[in-house]
Amino acid sequence: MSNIILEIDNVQKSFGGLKALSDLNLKIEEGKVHAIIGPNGAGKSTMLNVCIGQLAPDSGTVTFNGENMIGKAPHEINQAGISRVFQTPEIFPDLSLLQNVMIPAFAKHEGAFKMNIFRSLSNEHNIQDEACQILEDIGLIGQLHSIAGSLSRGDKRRLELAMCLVQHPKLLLLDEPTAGMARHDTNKTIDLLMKIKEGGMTKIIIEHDMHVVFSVADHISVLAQGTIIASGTPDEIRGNPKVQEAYLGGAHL
Amino acid sequence: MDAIFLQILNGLDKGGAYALIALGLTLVFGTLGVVNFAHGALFMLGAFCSVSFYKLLTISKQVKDESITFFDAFKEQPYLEIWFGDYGTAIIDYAVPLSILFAIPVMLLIGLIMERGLIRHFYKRTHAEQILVTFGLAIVLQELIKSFFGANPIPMPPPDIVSGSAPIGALLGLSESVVYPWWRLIYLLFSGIIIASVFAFLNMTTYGMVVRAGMMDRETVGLLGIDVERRFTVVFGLAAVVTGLAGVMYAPILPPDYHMGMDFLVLSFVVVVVGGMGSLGGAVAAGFLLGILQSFASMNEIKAIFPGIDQIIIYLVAVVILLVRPRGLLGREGVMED
Amino acid sequence: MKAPTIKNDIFVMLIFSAVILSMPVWLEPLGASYPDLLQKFAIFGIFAVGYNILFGLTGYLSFGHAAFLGVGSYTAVWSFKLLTMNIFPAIIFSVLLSGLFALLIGFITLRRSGIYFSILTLAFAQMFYNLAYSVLTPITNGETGLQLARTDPRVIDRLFSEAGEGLPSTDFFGLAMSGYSGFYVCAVILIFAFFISQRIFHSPFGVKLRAIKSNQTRMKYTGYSTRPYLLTAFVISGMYAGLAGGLMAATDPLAGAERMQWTASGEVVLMTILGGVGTLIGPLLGVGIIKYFENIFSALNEQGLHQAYAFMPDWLANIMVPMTSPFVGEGWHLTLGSLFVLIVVFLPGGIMEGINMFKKLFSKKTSEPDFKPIKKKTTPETVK
Amino acid sequence: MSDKKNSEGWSRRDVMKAAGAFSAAGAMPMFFSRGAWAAESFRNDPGNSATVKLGFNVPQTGAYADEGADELRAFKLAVKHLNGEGDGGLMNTMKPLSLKGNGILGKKVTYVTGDTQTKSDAARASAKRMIEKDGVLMFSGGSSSGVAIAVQSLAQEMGVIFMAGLTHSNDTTGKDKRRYGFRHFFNAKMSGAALGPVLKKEMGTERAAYHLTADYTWGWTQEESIKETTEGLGWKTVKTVRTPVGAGDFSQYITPILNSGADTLILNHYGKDMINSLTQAIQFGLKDKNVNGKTFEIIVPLYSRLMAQGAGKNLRGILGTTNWNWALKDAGSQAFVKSFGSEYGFPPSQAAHTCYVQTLLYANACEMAGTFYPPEVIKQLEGFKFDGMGNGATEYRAEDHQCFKDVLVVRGNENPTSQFDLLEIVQEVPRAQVEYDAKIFGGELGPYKV
Repeated sequence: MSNIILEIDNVQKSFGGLKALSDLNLKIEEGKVHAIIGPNGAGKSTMLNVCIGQLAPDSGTVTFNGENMIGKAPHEINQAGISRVFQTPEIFPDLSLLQNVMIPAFAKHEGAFKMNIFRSLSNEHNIQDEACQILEDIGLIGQLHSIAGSLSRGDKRRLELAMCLVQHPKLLLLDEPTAGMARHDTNKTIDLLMKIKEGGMTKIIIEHDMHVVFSVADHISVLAQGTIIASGTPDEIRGNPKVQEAYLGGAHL
Repeated sequence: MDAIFLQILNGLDKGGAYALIALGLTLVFGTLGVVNFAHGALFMLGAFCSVSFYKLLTISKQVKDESITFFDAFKEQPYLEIWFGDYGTAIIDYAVPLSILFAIPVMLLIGLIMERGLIRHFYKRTHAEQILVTFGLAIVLQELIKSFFGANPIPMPPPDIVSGSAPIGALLGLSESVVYPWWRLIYLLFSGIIIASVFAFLNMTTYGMVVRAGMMDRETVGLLGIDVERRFTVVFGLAAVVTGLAGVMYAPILPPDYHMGMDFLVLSFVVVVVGGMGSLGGAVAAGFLLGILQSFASMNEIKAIFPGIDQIIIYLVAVVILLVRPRGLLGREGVMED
Repeated sequence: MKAPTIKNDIFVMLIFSAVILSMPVWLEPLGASYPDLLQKFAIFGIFAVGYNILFGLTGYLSFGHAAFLGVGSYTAVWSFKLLTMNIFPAIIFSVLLSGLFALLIGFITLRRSGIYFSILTLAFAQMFYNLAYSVLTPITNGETGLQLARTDPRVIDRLFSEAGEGLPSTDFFGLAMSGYSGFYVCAVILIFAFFISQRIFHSPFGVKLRAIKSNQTRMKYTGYSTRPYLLTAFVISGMYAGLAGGLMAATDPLAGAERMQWTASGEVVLMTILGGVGTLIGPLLGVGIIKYFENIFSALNEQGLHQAYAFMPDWLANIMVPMTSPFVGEGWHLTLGSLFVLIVVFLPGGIMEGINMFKKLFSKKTSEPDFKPIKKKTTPETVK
Repeated sequence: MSDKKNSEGWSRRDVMKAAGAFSAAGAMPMFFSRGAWAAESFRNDPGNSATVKLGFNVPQTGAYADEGADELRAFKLAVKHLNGEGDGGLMNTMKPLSLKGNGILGKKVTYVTGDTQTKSDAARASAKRMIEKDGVLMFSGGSSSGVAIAVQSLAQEMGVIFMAGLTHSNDTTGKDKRRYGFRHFFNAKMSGAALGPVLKKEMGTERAAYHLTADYTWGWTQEESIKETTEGLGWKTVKTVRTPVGAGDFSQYITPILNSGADTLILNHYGKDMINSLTQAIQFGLKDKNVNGKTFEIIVPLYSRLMAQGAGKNLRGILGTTNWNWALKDAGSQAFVKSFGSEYGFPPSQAAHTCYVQTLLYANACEMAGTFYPPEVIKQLEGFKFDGMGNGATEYRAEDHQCFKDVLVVRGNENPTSQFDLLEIVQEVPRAQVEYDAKIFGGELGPYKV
């Protein structure tokens, strides 16, 4: 068994009286694509929020690369190597695509704060090249200087993905990367995800679209009512009766 | 003891005024998301409703003072007095309370015109642009008032019967020297009634509930097929009326002048923000809190310990509250935070 | 949105310097070419350029920057009183002290965002103002304002010469700070201040500030600690305000409390928005318009209007004078207010937006960078 | 605008000069550019020009805008009279008179206006425009002491005479006096001295006074001066309380008075503050109170028309002082009221009066000196004795540039006969009674030549 890069241990989180996560335990292997599936309200996004420091859990630990992430600020967690694509695209709508991608690249190279007031942006050739490379990979190079806010929803999601990829994170969290996309765009995204898969980056992907899940995932965990009810390879999950019950029962009751 | 009792009354009275002014502002903030720098101007316009009404009532027959030759000096007698005798005098005497009836339609109209004509085109614009346009509007309004009424404050006497002080000390078994102006007591009662009616309107009528739902989540209410826009126009009108009435009733305490809106503008923003953006209850609570603290900070005993505290207390309290409670007393997350 | 190249920046700087330094010439026909107003243009220009680094780039709307201006002024006057009439140490102290105040206030106020931040800054500035006006009179001389006195110690000056009979005047190593030479000192400092602002706008730091404005949440999850960025911008703009305040005292050695009032903070906000938030040149245009109205329009009276309409036939002038006189002289506020409304209604984004629209109409070069020297129209007069 | 060509050449030359100076600055660090004009050349010398320009710097926006407007009316009237138009106003009654009704020294008088906004910075900016751009020889006006002191020191720096408008603080001709600044208006010290005997007569010698004082320099000097007077009468001072300027609602400062044992309230407030505090104090029933067996009294040491109009009926029966009132019956006052009244249709305020008189006094001094050269004009004004200007025999004291003249003690009129009949004159306190030693306030005038 290879290295465990992220370990979620006994995490609890409730909102008021509502338990969002209860005794959540999850281990993510390095270099794998790990899909999390589960019915609506199962706590998938809450789990990601805990991982990136957006929410503090009531109890439990999240260990990334041997380091406890609980209590760290979001930017520290990102600097440790976790990037996230959000469910609704979080980009810089007022900046150009190039700038959108350069900013995370700067974060990677310069850390959380640097007062480089007198350097000219147009002299940052390395960062620019890096950003252009990613934009090319992702197919947005033609709109390099457009304002990000003017992109279509699908393109915004791809841009956000590019912003994460340019940081070469150790762990990439993808929250429904294809939700709301047309079939054509979904396929493009799958291709892209397959392409990054070859890079050896660890990924956690939350997805409803089973087509996507089974195309890209190495390992699937099923989350229901705030806890993992099944975990295994795609084939194991496909045949698991508990999963079918949770999905069919949970979704239709 | 007496001193403290009086300061509490002062605080409540101030608080009533602050709360009334802030109520309109927070309504506009919460529902429309507009940073309205013309809000102070509405207060001022309200006060000038009473001035105009008073001037209308006292259109006078002018008898020239013959002893003055270089210019025309008049002894004036209002036609109302000439025509109706004592009844006329009585009507003039009650000009301020009567002008409420005059101010309600006028302020409503002003509010509707402002919203329809200008403000609503700015819902989707940046706060910066809202500030510029409403500030410009405020200047224009006050300059118009100045060109009609001059820059001097204009005295607005309360009705004779309540122009003095109420001997509340004697009534409550405190010292005889504890007295409080009738008009200020009326103002306190009045602000209580207005605040209660606004809350009743928002909580008990379906119309109000829709507005409140709109404050919470505008998009969803819009999706329900309710014409949110039109309701919000009404909200703006309501805010204008509430603020205007605050101005009408304040006129006997503070003789109105064209600049009084600007003087209250900063204060009303502080009250609203300390109360928490978009929270009506917060605005009322903050109004009373700041009023009372300001009164106490002005006491000689306190000033002896902290010189100048009465000059900064409002701001100091605002800083402390905002640092302890990120969104003011009762504010909700995400309102006007970007 | 192509990033402007270095070459482009240098070109802009050259044009900008030429336009600023030639102001006494091309403002002459507008009746605004006298030392005091020219100095005010330059000084408020510095203030607005600095303010724009905070508001334009990060979107944090401070309603308290006049406080730093006031701190700068008081510091400078105290330097004149205690040390020397040379403005050099005065300006240095102004910038440093206002920077220090900005650091303290920024550290506290930047814990909040949006309107909560605005009100916090407003509250601090109002406290400064109220205290300076009354309780702090020993330091600020209250309502009257801090003034020079013949009997001030001025220890450094005393090393070189005896006290004169009258009040001494400020200088920059011998160059008088009054009159046109004072303007040129301010203008050179403005050019330098503008240069720094341009560097910031086009630096990685600047683009990160803009990213904070655009989406602070994303910035945090992208690995940035946003608070230090905001604080840096806040302190820089506070130092600009202090510089402007120091220069104000240098050209006119009197520091009054009312320059710290919220209306003074509001003025720079209006200047910035009027010209165009987040554009390099916009705030300077806003300064020009507001100061022009305050100083020139407010001084027009019927007598002046008649002269201004001298080119018209008499009957027309006789109609125009009564029609326009409510808008000048004591009516200048009315005109300014209407102007705010008109500009923001028709030119969202301020005057810069209007100029950009104008440019698009008349030129097909759409690939030009955003930040253009917009005073270009005046260049024919300014080039020797 | 008329001498456009001229002014353009002027500025170009200056530009070159300044630019040259700038490039030379690095090489000559000890170069001094001061003392540029010698005895015969001075700033804004009209030379051979057929006109001279005066600057009228008044509040046109803000709380004192109406007062400023009235000042401006008076200035325009003064210019008219100086140029020999109209009925001549006070030029008919002023003694000694050197003016000839042909402008000043034969040059026609023109004027420029500006807005002080009642802010020191704005007032100085406006004055600088008048001096630097319009080339005025003298400027005047204003409605507050802070502004007067701020522009007065500017006058000294620039070497242009400032004839102060309405300013009542002792500091204007006390610790902040300037060689180039002159005040015709009276001050807090004189108010106190004038009120003394009247207070003694009307209210006796055993009273307990409570002061509410606007928390800035003017308020403090007035509180000090009035306290000195009342304590001299044997009154007790119960408490002096500072109130923030522009407080609006003063209730929290008024309620402590009710129980304080004081029987007299002294309001050291001006303008809106005074209107509000007085209106509110009366609503708290202070005037109807009976303390220590005496009727409670309120005193407003400085009155102005602005305040009388704003306070309305609340003013009735309340004592105070003013510099001048249109109801005065002397020939000078009558002449001024006549020309002002027939020009504008209503009587002039004291602010208008002082501004008008100041303009005439400056013009007269120029005629006497035979030159516009400021040091000579100043010397003519210093110690100048005149009469017929509405306040009886008056002297511009040389030591502090303060005018000494009779002071009016007035009372809010109980039964006005017209809309202008707001104040009734209780007593014209003779000049001898309000005079004081110039040394008590310190300060120094500074040099004639700058």
